[in-house]
Amino acid sequence: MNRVMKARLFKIFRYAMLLIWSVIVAFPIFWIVSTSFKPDWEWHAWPPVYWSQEASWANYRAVWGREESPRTSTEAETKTARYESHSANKPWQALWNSLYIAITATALSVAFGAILAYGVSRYRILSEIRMFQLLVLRMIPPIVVAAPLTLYYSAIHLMDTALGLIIVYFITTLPYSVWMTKSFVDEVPVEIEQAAEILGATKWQAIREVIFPLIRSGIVATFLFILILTWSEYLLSLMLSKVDVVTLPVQLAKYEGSDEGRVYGHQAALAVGITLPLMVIGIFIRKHLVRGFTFGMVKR
Amino acid sequence: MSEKQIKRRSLLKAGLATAVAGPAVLGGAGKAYAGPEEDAVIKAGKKLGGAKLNGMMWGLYWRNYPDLNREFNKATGISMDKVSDVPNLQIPQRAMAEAITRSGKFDIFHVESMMIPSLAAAGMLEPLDSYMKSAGFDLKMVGNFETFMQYQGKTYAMPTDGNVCPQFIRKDLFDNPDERKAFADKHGKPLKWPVTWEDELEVMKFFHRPDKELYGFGGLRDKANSSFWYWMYLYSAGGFPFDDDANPTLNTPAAEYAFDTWLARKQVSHPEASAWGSPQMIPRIRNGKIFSCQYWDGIIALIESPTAKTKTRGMWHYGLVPGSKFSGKLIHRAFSAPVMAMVVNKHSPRKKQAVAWAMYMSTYKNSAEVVGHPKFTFHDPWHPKHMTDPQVTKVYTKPGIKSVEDNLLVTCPPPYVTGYQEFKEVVDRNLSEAYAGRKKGAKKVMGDIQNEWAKIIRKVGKRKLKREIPFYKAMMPKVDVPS
Amino acid sequence: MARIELKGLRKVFGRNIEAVKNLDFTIEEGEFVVIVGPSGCGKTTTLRMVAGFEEPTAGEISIDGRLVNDVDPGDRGVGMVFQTHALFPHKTIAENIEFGPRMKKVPPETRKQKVREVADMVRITHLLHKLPVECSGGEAQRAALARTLITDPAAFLLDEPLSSLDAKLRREMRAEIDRLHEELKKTFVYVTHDQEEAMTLADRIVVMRLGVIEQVGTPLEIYNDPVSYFVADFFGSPSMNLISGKVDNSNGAPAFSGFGIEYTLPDAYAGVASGDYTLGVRPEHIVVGSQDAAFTCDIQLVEPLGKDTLLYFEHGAERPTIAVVEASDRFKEGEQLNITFDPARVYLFEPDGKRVR
Amino acid sequence: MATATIAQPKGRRSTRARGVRIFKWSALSPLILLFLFLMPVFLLQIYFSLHSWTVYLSTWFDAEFVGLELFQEVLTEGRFWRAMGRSLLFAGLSTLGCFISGFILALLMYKPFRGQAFFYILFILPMLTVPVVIAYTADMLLYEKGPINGFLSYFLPGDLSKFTWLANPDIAIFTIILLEVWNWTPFVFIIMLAGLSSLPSEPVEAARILGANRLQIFREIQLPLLRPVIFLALILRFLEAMAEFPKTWGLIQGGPGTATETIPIYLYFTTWVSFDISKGAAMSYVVMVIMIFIVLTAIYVLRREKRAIDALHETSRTEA
Repeated sequence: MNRVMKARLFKIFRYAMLLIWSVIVAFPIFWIVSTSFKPDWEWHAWPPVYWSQEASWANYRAVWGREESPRTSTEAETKTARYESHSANKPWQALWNSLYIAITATALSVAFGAILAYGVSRYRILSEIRMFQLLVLRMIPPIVVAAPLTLYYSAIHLMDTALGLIIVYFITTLPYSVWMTKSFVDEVPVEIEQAAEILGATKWQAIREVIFPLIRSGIVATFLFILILTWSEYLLSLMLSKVDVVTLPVQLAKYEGSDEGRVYGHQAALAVGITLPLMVIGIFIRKHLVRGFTFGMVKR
Repeated sequence: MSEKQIKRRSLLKAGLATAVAGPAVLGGAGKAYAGPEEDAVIKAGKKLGGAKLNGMMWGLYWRNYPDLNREFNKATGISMDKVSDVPNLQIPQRAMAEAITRSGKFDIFHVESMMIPSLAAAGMLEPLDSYMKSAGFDLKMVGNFETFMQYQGKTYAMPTDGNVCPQFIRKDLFDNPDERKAFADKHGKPLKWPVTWEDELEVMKFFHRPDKELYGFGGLRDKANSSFWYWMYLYSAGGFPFDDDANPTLNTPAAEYAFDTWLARKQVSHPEASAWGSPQMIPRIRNGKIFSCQYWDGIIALIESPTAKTKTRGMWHYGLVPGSKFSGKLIHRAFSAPVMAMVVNKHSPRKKQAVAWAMYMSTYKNSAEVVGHPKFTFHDPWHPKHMTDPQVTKVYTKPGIKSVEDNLLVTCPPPYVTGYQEFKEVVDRNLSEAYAGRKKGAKKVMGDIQNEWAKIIRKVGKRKLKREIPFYKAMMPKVDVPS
Repeated sequence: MARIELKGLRKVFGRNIEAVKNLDFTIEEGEFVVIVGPSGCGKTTTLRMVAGFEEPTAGEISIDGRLVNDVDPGDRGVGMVFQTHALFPHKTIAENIEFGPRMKKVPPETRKQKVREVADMVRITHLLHKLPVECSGGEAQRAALARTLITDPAAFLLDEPLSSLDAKLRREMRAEIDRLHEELKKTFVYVTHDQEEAMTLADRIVVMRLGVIEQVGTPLEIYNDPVSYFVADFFGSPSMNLISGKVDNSNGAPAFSGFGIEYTLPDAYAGVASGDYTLGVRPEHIVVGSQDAAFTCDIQLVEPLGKDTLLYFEHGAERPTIAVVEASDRFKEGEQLNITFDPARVYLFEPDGKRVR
Repeated sequence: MATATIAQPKGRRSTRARGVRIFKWSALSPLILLFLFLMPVFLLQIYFSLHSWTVYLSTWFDAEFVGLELFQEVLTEGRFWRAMGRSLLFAGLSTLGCFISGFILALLMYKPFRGQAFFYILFILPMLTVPVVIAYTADMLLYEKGPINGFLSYFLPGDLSKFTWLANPDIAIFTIILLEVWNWTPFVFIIMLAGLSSLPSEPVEAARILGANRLQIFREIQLPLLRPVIFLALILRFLEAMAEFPKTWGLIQGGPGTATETIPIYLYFTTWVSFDISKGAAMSYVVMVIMIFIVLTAIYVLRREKRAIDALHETSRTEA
């Protein structure tokens, strides 16, 4: 076989493999999106319904739609229409909770992680072994501390508060943010920073003018990764929230079923709403992602 | 003030009656006038001053309450402000977590009544007797149901959902002359309403046709629910899980018989039943893929509802569950679980208002409005008057209500002792393992449960359990076969 | 202009890695000093201490009599050019050059004008709008120079600025730096491991080895009068022939022998004791084809360089002995030649590396 | 060798050193404060693991001291070790699965080709999906006569409509492993992509000229150079998988029977279903010790790899 043949064969092989994996990846995502538009009789139909014959926004309206307001509807209507969503809580509050808890915790984690990473990279404020020990923070399964944490949080009135969740998310994601941002700071030659300094910049100016612009894309990647972790965190949120700071993953779990069986359409409509923000962000900043994930284990 | 209240409600209802044609859409139209009972609670509530309450309740239950909540708020300033929507199965865990942390965050938990001993023992529950007395509130429940709300003689809960499980059998198949003939030909005896579990199994086997997507049995066999059915088999075999010294008695022949009866249903169940809960089972019952089952009575309302989507409306017989002659005499036992009830948190700073709120929701008239809702049928009848209430009867159908009443007379609770959740977890898990084929033999399974229970008994405290068992025993039905 | 004084300068990394040991040295105003040595000799550390990036473990650094140990790099009045050009990759050349004045809050118009001036001075006006990645190595290094020039430092610190360039560019830039020094008359401290750069640029060379100064002197002093084996070996290209052997001085006429070489040392070494020594002689001081031979050897390789020709002799020593002769076709590989040394230019080193004088 | 003859000016270090020190402590002190703030959690955990507390009998501070009894109970318990075994199986196999698929995809994609961006976007999507959503999606997909079975029946021979993904105890654990692989393959994929695209091309070209075929190049050149990244991906995935909870819980709560009861699920059951806070605490400590052992091993490996990679690239840059 000659070179050209080989290359062509490899090309075919590559596209075949990639297509297979594409189907594996896309099918569940496709299914959840398509289910979110299906009327209930198509949810568990056999043979399966791939394209809904009667696609509508009904599931979205049921899950995300406005709650009844006495002014706009008669009591009679509301009596039957209300809580079709199968949950007492509309997800908007949970969405808002998720947004500000995840974003605050992530921002804190990344900002503080970046400061630590800078210190470690330039001044070794943590020794290498301490850096590795930091990873232990992440690697202890949260379930092992859930019980005492619940008691402790209750005692100090952090239970069911955004602050409480932000603190645990901050701590559990810090190792990743430090490690990831460190790999970016490491990539910025120390000379560049020193050049700025000897040209008269203060440390702060040097960081703002030189370091930050150079590691920005890394920070973005780190931010997304940490956001994935905090946005989708389930267990701690379940244990440490009650009514005030319920987050979306916990909210979704409340749609587990009803007297009419599993409300797949509604679940799907909610799931799409939960997942969409991350996917959109992820797709927009995808090219930053590759850089972020080597934790300094690859040198360019 | 009560006069004004009556006026407001009558006006409201009158307005509705004209606004909406067809009373069927309207839950309890023309019935829910505020009566003296409601007024008494409102009067008591008004003295307490307003409060915004936090409650833990599954959304499917909560959706029947907003109207009543608004009313009570207008009358007294007390309202359920935030509802933590927690699925039923998780509420015991979440409520106990609150007990463990002695938190006053939630004022009301809508929880399985079997959790009352545990929650009360953990110091979480406020006894309601004195409040009931001072508000003149009279709690009445069918049969011995009242004891389901009590722990060691004190009332701790306001019921919302009776949840007894009658027998469901497909009328169209059961009454079909061809089927009857085929059955008689095959078994040499006519097809009759099953009296014992063995009869039931025989009938179910006959109708079990997986290739036609018809399964003989539709009871739950998943990890979190399976024990409910087990208790029914156990009690009807004359068994009881504890002796008077609070030792577990699950290595007895009755317990093993119950296990075999329980596991035998695997032959006539859907192969995936071990991973199913109600969300998967109910649609199958409704859509005609199940021949027979014992299932929560709310399903009657769901199947027969003109508004809900169902393929088997009018195609069911409802009746008394089978029994067993294992003990030498025929005993029928139907399980009532989870009986849902509202309990009030002792640690709550708003507990007085919370009690008033809970009482208001459980007066006969208000509860009839909740139970008799034409569409949201999660709340099942429990009040003696529910059985004759026209709206409730309409929703549950006459044969349905009759079967509910019959089964309520022989109804029985799961172990009504402190540590219920722990005991249940052991039974559920072992049964589930047996169902999955990972554990074999009644002796082995029941022996394992026995051993694990012994540990839990040690943990909960034998002396404590010993005090509780007489109350638990007293909850058992007085009759073996309702007449 | 600045006079830089280093007193008792010492730098220890970690627990016990002593990079610089007790350095005393003064760089005079306007002087071009090159610190040279192999990697790890402490030269860069010294420069970085002068710049202020390293904290001396002990000792003092003064610039124009002012103790600067506590002064931030930006306030020491020095400019630095780094080995990698260290331009800010996200800023254009103009923005790079403008950086210093901007940090010092120079008004924009003045800044613009100064940028043009220095860009002119290093001839990169046409690059001002470009990003560093769009520039060649030489252009980038010029830009780096301009960036330093604009801050008008009293002293320039250059840390191997040419090491990342190719040979031709390196020569060009070397000339450029030389020209700048001539023009500006500022103090230049230049660190390199390249002896050729040191020789061509320096007013004075500081040779460092293992954290201490080995020798200080003008390029010629260093070349002609190395104090040690190390310095002798380090400078010169091709480097000095160094042959280990023995000296026998039992009869008053010291004779060196080793690897086939029998050479009677010149009178200057009359007093030398017998023992192990290394004989050193630069390739240009080897005399070939003379009558009296220190040894006779085949030419193994003839390497014509244009103006000169190198002859390689293999006689068992660690390195072949190399001789530089004027270019000619007269030498053939395999030809046997008599070889001897210019007696005035023969060096002798003790086993510890010290030169015998 | 003379040490400094000129003494440091007494009583003051340079402003720069002081600045660094201030920076160091202001960066580290919030971290230390947080640790102190969370210290009671671990103290409580120790307390509970040594005291048998039953919420029905006493308040937690009156619990009975039982020494190491609870640890003994945990360590001699079959259910615990089976759960541990399942966790290790789950973590091990899912890590392997993620790694194989992620690495193959990265190998197929690290060089530019038509459609690369499209595939890249598609392949990272699973990582951006919330695990609870994955659990619910799986619930929608994996049942008898469900969409996946229907879909597979199109392509594979035989009637797959009755394949039970979750109800069969022998298969259920592999189903959740598949979910984990689906979820986290992108993580490995991205890491390996970064690793592969940062490999220097010279050794590969050199090897090609020396006559090595693709497989040899991969085995002899690329694989060894990628070792640190591979270890990193494997270790992070393994450790994260050991803590996996939302998918398993959301989908089957450890069932059928205990077929998918991993350590996090068992711990959840012990603490929140059986309310055995004390036993849960003891178990937590056992798990923590095992995890720390695994983490320390991982750290040892990672440090070794990091040193190797640093040494490979270390310029003579002195450390600040």
